[in-house]
Amino acid sequence: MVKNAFIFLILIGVAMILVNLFAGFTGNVDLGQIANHYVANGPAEVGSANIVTAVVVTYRGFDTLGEVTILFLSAAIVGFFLKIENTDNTERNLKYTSEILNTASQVLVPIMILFGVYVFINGHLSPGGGFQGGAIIASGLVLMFIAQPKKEIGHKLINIIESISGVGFVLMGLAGVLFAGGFLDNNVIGLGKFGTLFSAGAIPIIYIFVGLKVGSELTGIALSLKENQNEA
Amino acid sequence: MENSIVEIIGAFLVLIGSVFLFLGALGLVRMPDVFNRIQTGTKASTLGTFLTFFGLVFIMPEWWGKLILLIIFILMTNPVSSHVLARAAYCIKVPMFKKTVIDLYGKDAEKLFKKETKNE
Amino acid sequence: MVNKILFIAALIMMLAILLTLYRFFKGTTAADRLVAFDVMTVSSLSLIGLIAKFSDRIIYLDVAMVYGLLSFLGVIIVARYFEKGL
Amino acid sequence: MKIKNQFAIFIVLMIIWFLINNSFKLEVIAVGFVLSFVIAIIFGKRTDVLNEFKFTPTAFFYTLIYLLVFFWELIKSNIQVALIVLKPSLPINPGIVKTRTILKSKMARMILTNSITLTPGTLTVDIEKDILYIHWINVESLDIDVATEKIVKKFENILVKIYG
Repeated sequence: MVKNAFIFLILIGVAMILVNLFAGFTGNVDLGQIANHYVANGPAEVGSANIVTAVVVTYRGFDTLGEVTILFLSAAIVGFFLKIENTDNTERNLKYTSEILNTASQVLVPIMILFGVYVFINGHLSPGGGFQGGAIIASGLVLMFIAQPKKEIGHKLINIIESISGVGFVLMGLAGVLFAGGFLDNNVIGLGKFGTLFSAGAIPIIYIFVGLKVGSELTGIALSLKENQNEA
Repeated sequence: MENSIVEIIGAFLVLIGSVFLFLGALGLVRMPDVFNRIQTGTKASTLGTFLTFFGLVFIMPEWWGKLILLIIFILMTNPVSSHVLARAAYCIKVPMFKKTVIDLYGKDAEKLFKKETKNE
Repeated sequence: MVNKILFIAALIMMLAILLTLYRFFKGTTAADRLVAFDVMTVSSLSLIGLIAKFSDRIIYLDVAMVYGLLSFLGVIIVARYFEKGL
Repeated sequence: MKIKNQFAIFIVLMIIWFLINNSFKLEVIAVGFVLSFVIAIIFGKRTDVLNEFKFTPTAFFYTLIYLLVFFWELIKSNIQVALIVLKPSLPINPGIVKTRTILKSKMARMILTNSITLTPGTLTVDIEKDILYIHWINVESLDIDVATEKIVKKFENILVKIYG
């Protein structure tokens, strides 16, 4: 009885939140000084239809490099400690998956990877970008690990993709120093026509590297967890 | 304001879809055990979402690509997830409705859940 | 006219989501809660579609797509965990 | 055989790329072509279910018929569920029964179980070799042949013609 009353209280609370959201949502429309500067000058300087992307990749590009590095460090640490934990080379026998899930995952995994690439290539036009696209790619591969336990992916391939994309990111930044205004300046190859797929200078290229790097790092974490888990 | 007849047809399709979603949720509350709940929930939510997006195709004809893709995606994933869910619910021995007539799965399930994939 | 009908449809969908939330909190078994979660995410998918129509932005459909993918993956992972298959 | 797999994945991915982007500009087509090509090469030997479809005119014709039958059954099942839910007495009589299938192709088996899950009062719980375990909301018969005739046959007869 008490539990039911409690559930109804929660439901009423959720309903009021929904009604509030629906009735009149007005966000914080006044912009601060810095935000005003970005909104006023961003499209002309960077050529990206998405202001957030312009800030993340160009104005604050160095911070993004730091975030990717932190993610790389955490992936490396997870791999390192799980290696130490599991010294006796026993192979895990995974439970039998149903055939339907196996077939569905075979169809879905390539589609999910294509969708992740779509998200990070269109990062300068739509919400989304490198981190989000990388996470979608990694979840596609997690679906493959769950539904097809027999199939193996080597750690080596993931490490190679990860290193190449990391080096590519830094090289694009250095190219900005050489040919344009500074580190990660995106005027390296011209801005292109505003609002099309090949526009906003180097942003799509940088986002491809960020997306591949994030995707391979998260996949590496999932792979280490899958290989080294002991039966409790 | 004037709306064409096509848009009004689309809006009514969306309305019918939302009614089916509501009936599915009602079934989720009223049905007595997990398997019956999965049955009503999956069927109603699949047709409800299908009708909603199909109605939006009438209202917003230039969005047809993504809407059709969403419909295909829903038709493919929703039954698969309910099948996996039903199998998992049987595996952890969720109690079945007391008026259940017959259960021919019980004997074979014991064998099936012990099966493992060997690393080849 | 069209907007009014769509508004009523959105209200009915919210009621449906509230009903599934009731089952989600009531539960009795973990599998019940998982079923409620599945139906709830699929219902909110069509609500996102309606919001995309109201604000006239096609990019919200990308959000719906990602939402659907991640909810499918979440249900599969929790179900495999029940089977002790992870 | 591997080439045929890769070609099937490539075609499917290109269609999905056009549906997502909704435009036929040259740059979009070029990017999609390269992407689908790379993914098709990577997944070519893992994914062997997409090329089981028989690419003949008969198969396309029966695909159309299958879609019509499927949507009719989907609408029927929803009306049935609505009638059950709205009655105060909840007239249900559930149970799990066995049925048989003769299909061999993996893709056809997935489509068959998905269709069974979405049709009136049935839910596929498990599949093992040629036996399907089905949760039935109103059990009409315990015999395996009668159940097969009532649940599986209407889809299987068409799927045999599409997937062989």
